[in-house]
Amino acid sequence: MSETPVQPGNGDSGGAPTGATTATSGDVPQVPDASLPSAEGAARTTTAALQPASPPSAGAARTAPAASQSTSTPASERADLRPENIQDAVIRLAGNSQDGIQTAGAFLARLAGRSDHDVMTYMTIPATISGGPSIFQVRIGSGEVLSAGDEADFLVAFYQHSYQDHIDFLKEGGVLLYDSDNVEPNFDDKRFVYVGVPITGLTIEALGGTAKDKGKNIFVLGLISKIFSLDVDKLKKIISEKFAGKDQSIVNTAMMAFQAGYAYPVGKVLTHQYRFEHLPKTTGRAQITMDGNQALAYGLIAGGVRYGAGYPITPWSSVMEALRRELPKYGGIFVQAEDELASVSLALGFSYSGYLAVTGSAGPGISLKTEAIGWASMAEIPLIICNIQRGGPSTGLPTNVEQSDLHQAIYGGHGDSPRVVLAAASVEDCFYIAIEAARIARKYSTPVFILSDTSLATRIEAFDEPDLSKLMVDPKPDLSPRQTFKPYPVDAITQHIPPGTRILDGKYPLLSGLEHDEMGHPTGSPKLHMVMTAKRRNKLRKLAEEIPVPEIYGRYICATSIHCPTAWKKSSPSSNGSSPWR
Amino acid sequence: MSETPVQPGNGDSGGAPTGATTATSGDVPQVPDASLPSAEGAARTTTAALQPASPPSAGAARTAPAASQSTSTPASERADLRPENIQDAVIRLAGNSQDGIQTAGAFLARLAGRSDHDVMTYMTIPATISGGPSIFQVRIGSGEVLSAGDEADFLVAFYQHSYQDHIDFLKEGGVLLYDSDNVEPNFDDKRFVYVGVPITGLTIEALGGTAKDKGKNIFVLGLISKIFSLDVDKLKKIISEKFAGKDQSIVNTAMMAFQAGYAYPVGKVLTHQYRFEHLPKTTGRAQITMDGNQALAYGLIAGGVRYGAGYPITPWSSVMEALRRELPKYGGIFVQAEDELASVSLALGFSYSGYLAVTGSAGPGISLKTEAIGWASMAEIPLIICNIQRGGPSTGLPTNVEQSDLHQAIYGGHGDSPRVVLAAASVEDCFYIAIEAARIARKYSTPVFILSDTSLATRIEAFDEPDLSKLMVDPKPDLSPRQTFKPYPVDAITQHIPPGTRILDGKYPLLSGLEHDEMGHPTGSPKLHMVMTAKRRNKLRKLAEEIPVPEIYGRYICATSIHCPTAWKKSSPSSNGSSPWR
Amino acid sequence: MPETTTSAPPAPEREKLTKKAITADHPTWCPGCGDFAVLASFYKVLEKKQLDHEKIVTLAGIGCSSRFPYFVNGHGAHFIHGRAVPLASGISLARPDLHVFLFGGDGDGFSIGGNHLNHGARKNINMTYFIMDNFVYGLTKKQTSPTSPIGFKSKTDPTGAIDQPVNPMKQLISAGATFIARTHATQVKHMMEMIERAFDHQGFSVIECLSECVEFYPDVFDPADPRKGGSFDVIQEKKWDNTPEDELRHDVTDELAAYKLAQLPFPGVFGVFYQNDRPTKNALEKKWIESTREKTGNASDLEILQKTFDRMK
Amino acid sequence: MPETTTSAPPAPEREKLTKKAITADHPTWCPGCGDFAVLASFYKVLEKKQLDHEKIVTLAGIGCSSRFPYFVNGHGAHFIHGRAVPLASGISLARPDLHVFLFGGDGDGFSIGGNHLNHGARKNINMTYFIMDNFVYGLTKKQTSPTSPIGFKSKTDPTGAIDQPVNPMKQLISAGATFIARTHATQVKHMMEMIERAFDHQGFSVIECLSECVEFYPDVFDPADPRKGGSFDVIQEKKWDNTPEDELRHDVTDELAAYKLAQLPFPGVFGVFYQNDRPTKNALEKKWIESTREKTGNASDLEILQKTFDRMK
Ligand SMILES: Cc1ncc(C[n+]2csc(CCOP(=O)(O)OP(=O)(O)O)c2C)c(N)n1
Ligand SMILES: Cc1ncc(C[n+]2csc(CCOP(=O)(O)OP(=O)(O)O)c2C)c(N)n1
Ligand code: SF4
Ligand code: SF4
Ligand SMILES: [Mg+2]
Ligand SMILES: [Mg+2]
Repeated sequence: MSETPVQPGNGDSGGAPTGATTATSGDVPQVPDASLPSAEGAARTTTAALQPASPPSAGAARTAPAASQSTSTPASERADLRPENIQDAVIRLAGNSQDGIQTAGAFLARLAGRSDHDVMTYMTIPATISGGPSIFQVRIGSGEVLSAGDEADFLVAFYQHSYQDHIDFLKEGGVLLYDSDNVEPNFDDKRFVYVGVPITGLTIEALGGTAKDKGKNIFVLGLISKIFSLDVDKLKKIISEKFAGKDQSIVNTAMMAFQAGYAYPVGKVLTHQYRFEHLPKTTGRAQITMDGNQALAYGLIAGGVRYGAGYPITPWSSVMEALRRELPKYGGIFVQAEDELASVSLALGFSYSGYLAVTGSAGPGISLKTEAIGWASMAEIPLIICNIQRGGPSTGLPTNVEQSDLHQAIYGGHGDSPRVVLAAASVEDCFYIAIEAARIARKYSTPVFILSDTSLATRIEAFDEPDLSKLMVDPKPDLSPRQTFKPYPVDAITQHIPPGTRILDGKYPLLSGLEHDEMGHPTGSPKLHMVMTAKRRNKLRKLAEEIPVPEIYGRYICATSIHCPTAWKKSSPSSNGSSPWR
Repeated sequence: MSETPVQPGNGDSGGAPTGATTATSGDVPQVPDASLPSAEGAARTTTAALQPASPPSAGAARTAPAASQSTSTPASERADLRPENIQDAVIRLAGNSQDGIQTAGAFLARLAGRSDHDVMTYMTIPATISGGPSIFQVRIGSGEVLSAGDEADFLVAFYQHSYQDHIDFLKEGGVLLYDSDNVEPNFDDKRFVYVGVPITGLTIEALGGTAKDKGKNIFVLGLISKIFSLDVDKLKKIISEKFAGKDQSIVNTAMMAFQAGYAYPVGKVLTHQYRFEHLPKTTGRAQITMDGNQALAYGLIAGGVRYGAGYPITPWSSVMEALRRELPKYGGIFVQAEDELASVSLALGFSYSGYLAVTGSAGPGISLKTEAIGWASMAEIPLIICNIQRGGPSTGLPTNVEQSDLHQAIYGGHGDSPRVVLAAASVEDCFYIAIEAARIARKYSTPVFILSDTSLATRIEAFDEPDLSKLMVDPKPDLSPRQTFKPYPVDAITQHIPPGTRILDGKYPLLSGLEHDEMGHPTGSPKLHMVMTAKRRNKLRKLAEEIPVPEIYGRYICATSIHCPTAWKKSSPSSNGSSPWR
Repeated sequence: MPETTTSAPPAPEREKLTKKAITADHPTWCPGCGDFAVLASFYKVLEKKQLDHEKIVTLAGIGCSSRFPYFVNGHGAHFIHGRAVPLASGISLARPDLHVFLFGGDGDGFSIGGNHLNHGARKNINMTYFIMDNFVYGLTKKQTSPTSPIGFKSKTDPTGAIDQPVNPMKQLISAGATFIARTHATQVKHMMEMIERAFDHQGFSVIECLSECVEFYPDVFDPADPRKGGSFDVIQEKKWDNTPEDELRHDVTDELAAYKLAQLPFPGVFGVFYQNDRPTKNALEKKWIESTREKTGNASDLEILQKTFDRMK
Repeated sequence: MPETTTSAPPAPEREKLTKKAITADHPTWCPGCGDFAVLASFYKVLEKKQLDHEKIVTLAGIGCSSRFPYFVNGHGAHFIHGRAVPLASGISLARPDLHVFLFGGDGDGFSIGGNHLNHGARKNINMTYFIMDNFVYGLTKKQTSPTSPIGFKSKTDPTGAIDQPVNPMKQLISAGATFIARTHATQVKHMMEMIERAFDHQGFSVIECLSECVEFYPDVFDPADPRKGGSFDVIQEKKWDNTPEDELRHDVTDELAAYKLAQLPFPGVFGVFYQNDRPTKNALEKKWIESTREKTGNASDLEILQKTFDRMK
């Protein structure tokens, strides 16, 4: 990432999650969905546009193609074909989810990552069960990218509905690239540059009839590579890597589609070509490119989490799927349980056994975990709970983004049940916050919530490769014998020791959800209850002394202040690529 | 109840629940348990003591009996035996729960109720599984009784442990009545009046050897009747009513024990006798005497609730047991479900079918109901949820009182899930608040929480008999046909109509936990989500306009202010015996 | 039961219940999804039975299959994941005048909802429950389900499922469901027959319907699909005709015989495994209410509560 | 599995595991409660087995019976109501070196915890689970439990229970538990035998122990209590000795035969109903881990994650 300082105000934009908005639970929520027109004016965050040097109206001034035969329209006012340097572009691919627009967009994002550019993506998940209209938006920048952008500089429309639903999100002067086999734009609207390409036909032509229109995404990628002067070799390498292990014919087909798109004489209809400015990176570290849920899963692994349990739910599922796939490599286990009640209990079993564990869900499942999380507070067991938030309440809007579960995270338990609540601010932060959550959970023997959301879960960003050799945490439990042991010492922070640990004085600890004495045995004494309640609370006070004051993005408007003992930590994207937590 | 105005400050006392203290969730809780010594000074609430006319030290001045043979000590300074008029007395029975001290205490309470006195009881539930030390305390007053009292005027100690654990709760100058067969008091402590009676021996003597020491409770009742000049005929009637339907020999035995106690020449060791002043009641209504959970159950019935479902948990169980027993009389059903998740779902099924239903639990079970309650918010189904709070978090202190679930009641759900939260202030209020909860749930088609707690659940009070003919609500659902129907009109408060209702235009409503349009069909539209979120919130704003400002008892110290849209209603005991809700 | 009818104002004459009248939104299921066949069969049975439109109640948990109520124009509710059995139980117990139909998937029914299924079954609460079993989590896009066979590659078992799956028939038989049948989405006639018989049964009636998820577990049911050349063995029920053939036929009231059928390997057999006339909880609660009401002398609500309060004076 | 041992500093020699060493608080159960016998038998089995003290883990949900861990001096946890099976599953899966013992009541196991019981059973997670069945909710003072017989008068069924109870043996057999036995608190020798056999079994082992609640359901087990003149029919297991008597004996690997035994009316028979050697989830997950680790060439954690990140550049 560049050294550009954080720009205040940008945190308010569409796709970017902000802690502040979540605090208005009960109020009409902010609906940070790009399909909602954002308020005019100040909130717009896409500052650098496609034409940094030319006046903003330069694109708009170009005449639109005369008629429906747009592909053959001669580029009468052909300008210089030398690429213009740009610093930032928002490219929106609008089609159906089965067209592979996510795949194409992910290739662009990875290329940006490998090219030292900053990148942020945004996607929608169709509400229908499979397939259906969706978008994938990629913003690439030579400076720091803090939002995926509310408006696009460059819109690719595969269908008439894509055109209709998204043309209003194209900036004045922006370029509409459309499949002229499917889309008829309204050329009377003089705000945009129209570039029609018979994408469907040309893809079939290139790949042969059997492919139907599969491959359109890669054809478009070829087109975009030409228009934005992308590094074709790097991109081809990324494509082949993706299909590595698959049938060679798949790679070949993809290359053919790409080549066809790249070779298309787009210069005939679009007078400009662009090139992202190269600002050499100063950190000297390569970038890695992934989405928020991946970053979270790998962060947990780096933080020493080897066990977990969950139950599928959008948008949490991809975290658990990644962990189920990855953990066996590290000797661990992730269990898909019969429900959320079982999964949090399994995770507590793992943690009790000495391996700090993770469970997670979205709102409905987190609600089901409430009782057991209270046990973690009372029995003082470390545990990480991920809530990848979605639209609520109840089943709500399962595929839309919302941040309305903060109050529940803090106040959801019955009784005085302190817990730590962290919220991730960026994809990179998902990685580091997971490590931090693991550290806090262990050090304070406490449940720790990580809040993320649909948008962060699914969006791709590039960030400086973490220095794993410094970060990796050893998960091995310490089973060395103890002379004597109190699970709940009144005068110290509880440290969990796992079964298998010999206690030489022969007095073994019991962990309990009943109010208990220092050995874990039940008490009904109000005096002891006060002491133990204070003990559980005070460790979060200790934590509060240790953590830095949160950085604030944008205007901080908050209806509720967060009370101790619940520590609320709004993590921030690091501006120099290093973990803010070290 | 008398017309005495509410005394500010008394709401802070031991056993009395106050809404204000619950709001400090997260802080070291107030532990309103009488077995914790309360702070010296201002907080003490027992104002009128046993000796209204004599100086406070009068009792203490009397010399303690000389030796262990206390029963035969001649009452050397024998005073006038004409009963003194008193206005208020706190009588604590300290024994084991299997001794029937609850039964004896309940008789005293009912007698007070029938004698136009005010009464409030307090009991502890032993932590052991069955039996074990416990107390039952009865405060009887000629004026308004607002707490069960932190200190006793009159302590009955059945065992040495009862004496040791409770002597510090006896007021200076107070009377210790002890079983001289089991207790050896420390006569060096000159603060108290010592009255030793060989309770165990005399009871066995009166009832014959087979009875062992069963009957001590009734023997003591006889003693107390004499000392406090109680209405023996009324009391005997209450005892016989209790055992009505049982074997006649049981009544006979009880009467023998009572008679033996009453006939004991207590005047030889206690120079004073007392009599509660009679302040004639002005309301002209008889008093009924019951505990908070009974009042809640009957309030629900009066409010038209005929269906419900629950799962046992202390201290909620007695509400469900009462409803399971009573509802069939009214043609209704209460289901004991397999768990709390099922019970809230069953209750929602009942409500959906047209019969506003109730579910309830204590903290652990309420946590499990969280998800389904969110559905009630989203699908806009009326529902009553009772949380009879106990010590938390987790399994916590199952038999102790605490009020630490307020935050959960308000903020517990994921997403913006508005609900109404009411809290009862007295036993009488448990009755009226249930009716009010039912009214609000129906009118606003919303889930309504009723918060109570262990202390309120188990304590007995006498209150003016409600005018049932005015209060009873007809539960019949309205199934009359509609021309057309929208379950979720944007411009009006949702009114639930049950299945079985013909919709003449043929378009039937669907209730949904997904965000939905006016007909209940799913939407992913952020715009509609905003509209519907506002709609769900606004009905609570309407409610807020309708309800009176809460009366405040004591100093109101509150760390968190309660935000709209969650209506928090601290109900107050009525000072004129009529429902504050009418 | 409190009376469920109020004196209703006169309403227009009823028209015939047509498929059109009970059809709502166009299903959002993927083209080819087995659930379409279930919906079509359900429409047909409703048409055949000519039930009162307003007394049809469709309910569901969460899942692709659980979207069912949106596609039926009638009173209905789309509840939360796994808890639809108790929701339906409440409606069934309070409103004997209604026809309670419940729909859901294998995950909704046997994973998160497994306990409610068992307790609904033992209590024998009157309802018709249709489980569309596709051996996969459809709505959440291909995770292992409780009925996924060992070896199934899903997002949560990338190298193949390892846990022994639930046997739906065994679970239902042992839990005490009183009507238990199995059918297949490609066998619309058989399915309709099962729905009708389940509907006619008084008690907790469950139909497991193998219903292909074309998106995430295509072709799983081949062996059982005659259209695709597989077999579809139908249970031959006893006719009690004293013929030697009848000896070999299945007695649907024989629990042990039903359990034995449930032991057959995939694809197993189709038809009614078990049926029995144990009293429903609906009937038992009603009986209790009636005897209790009798004891009160059928007093009014006000009289009963007043009497109770009089005792508490 | 990650290595569970760290290089421990030298510790003193072990002493013999005595009853005294494993005894903790004096039980708060009511005098005469059947659960005392279970505790006594458990102590004896531990003493006999001479397990390493620190590797004994006792776990429980909530209930009178679930207070068990407080009375055993060893590592342990007292969890929430009904969820102890998944808690125990986590411990069992992560720590094959430990002995996982789980205790609870009929309500904890068959009511609120019924689903976890079933899924623990089908996944065959290695643990020994003791269900103290007293046909009542003890701790909450006499409500109907899922095993209360019809007619039992409780606080929630003042005129007698009406719902058909759960049949624990049927539920366990159909769910796929691999060791299923039934015993009685008055038969300490038989109980010890069952505990030992359950402990020796690899997999999900459940013992239902009829254990009288003297406080809220006294004398319920009379017919099965020889001390009180009742019968205690023990299952005769096959000896595979080719004798004609053996034909009549029970084959514990025969699921259908076990189910048939489960159909016997109260008090039924006692002993091992079913046992089978299906692979445990513990073993299956371990196998997957081993083959995966092999593919990575047994690389270090750091190497594996670094490689993954390299692919994401
Ligand atoms: C409490 C909760 N947990 C998880 C989910 C996510 N979820 C939705 S449907 C589903 C399972 C779908 O599988 P199935 O029941 O078999 O239905 P199908 O889609 O296959 O028809 C899950 C896990 C949820 N909505 N709520
Ligand atoms: C979530 C939750 N619901 C309810 C309870 C209350 N509760 C405690 S123990 C118990 C049942 C006890 O019965 P059982 O499991 O048979 O054990 P027993 O006491 O008979 O040994 C119940 C309902 C609880 N602690 N937590
Ligand atoms: S995902 Fe599968 S189950 Fe769901 S609608 Fe599509 S085909 Fe049907
Ligand atoms: S209540 Fe019953 S189960 Fe509980 S300890 Fe007492 S006798 Fe045992
Ligand atoms: Mg499915
Ligand atoms: Mg029990």
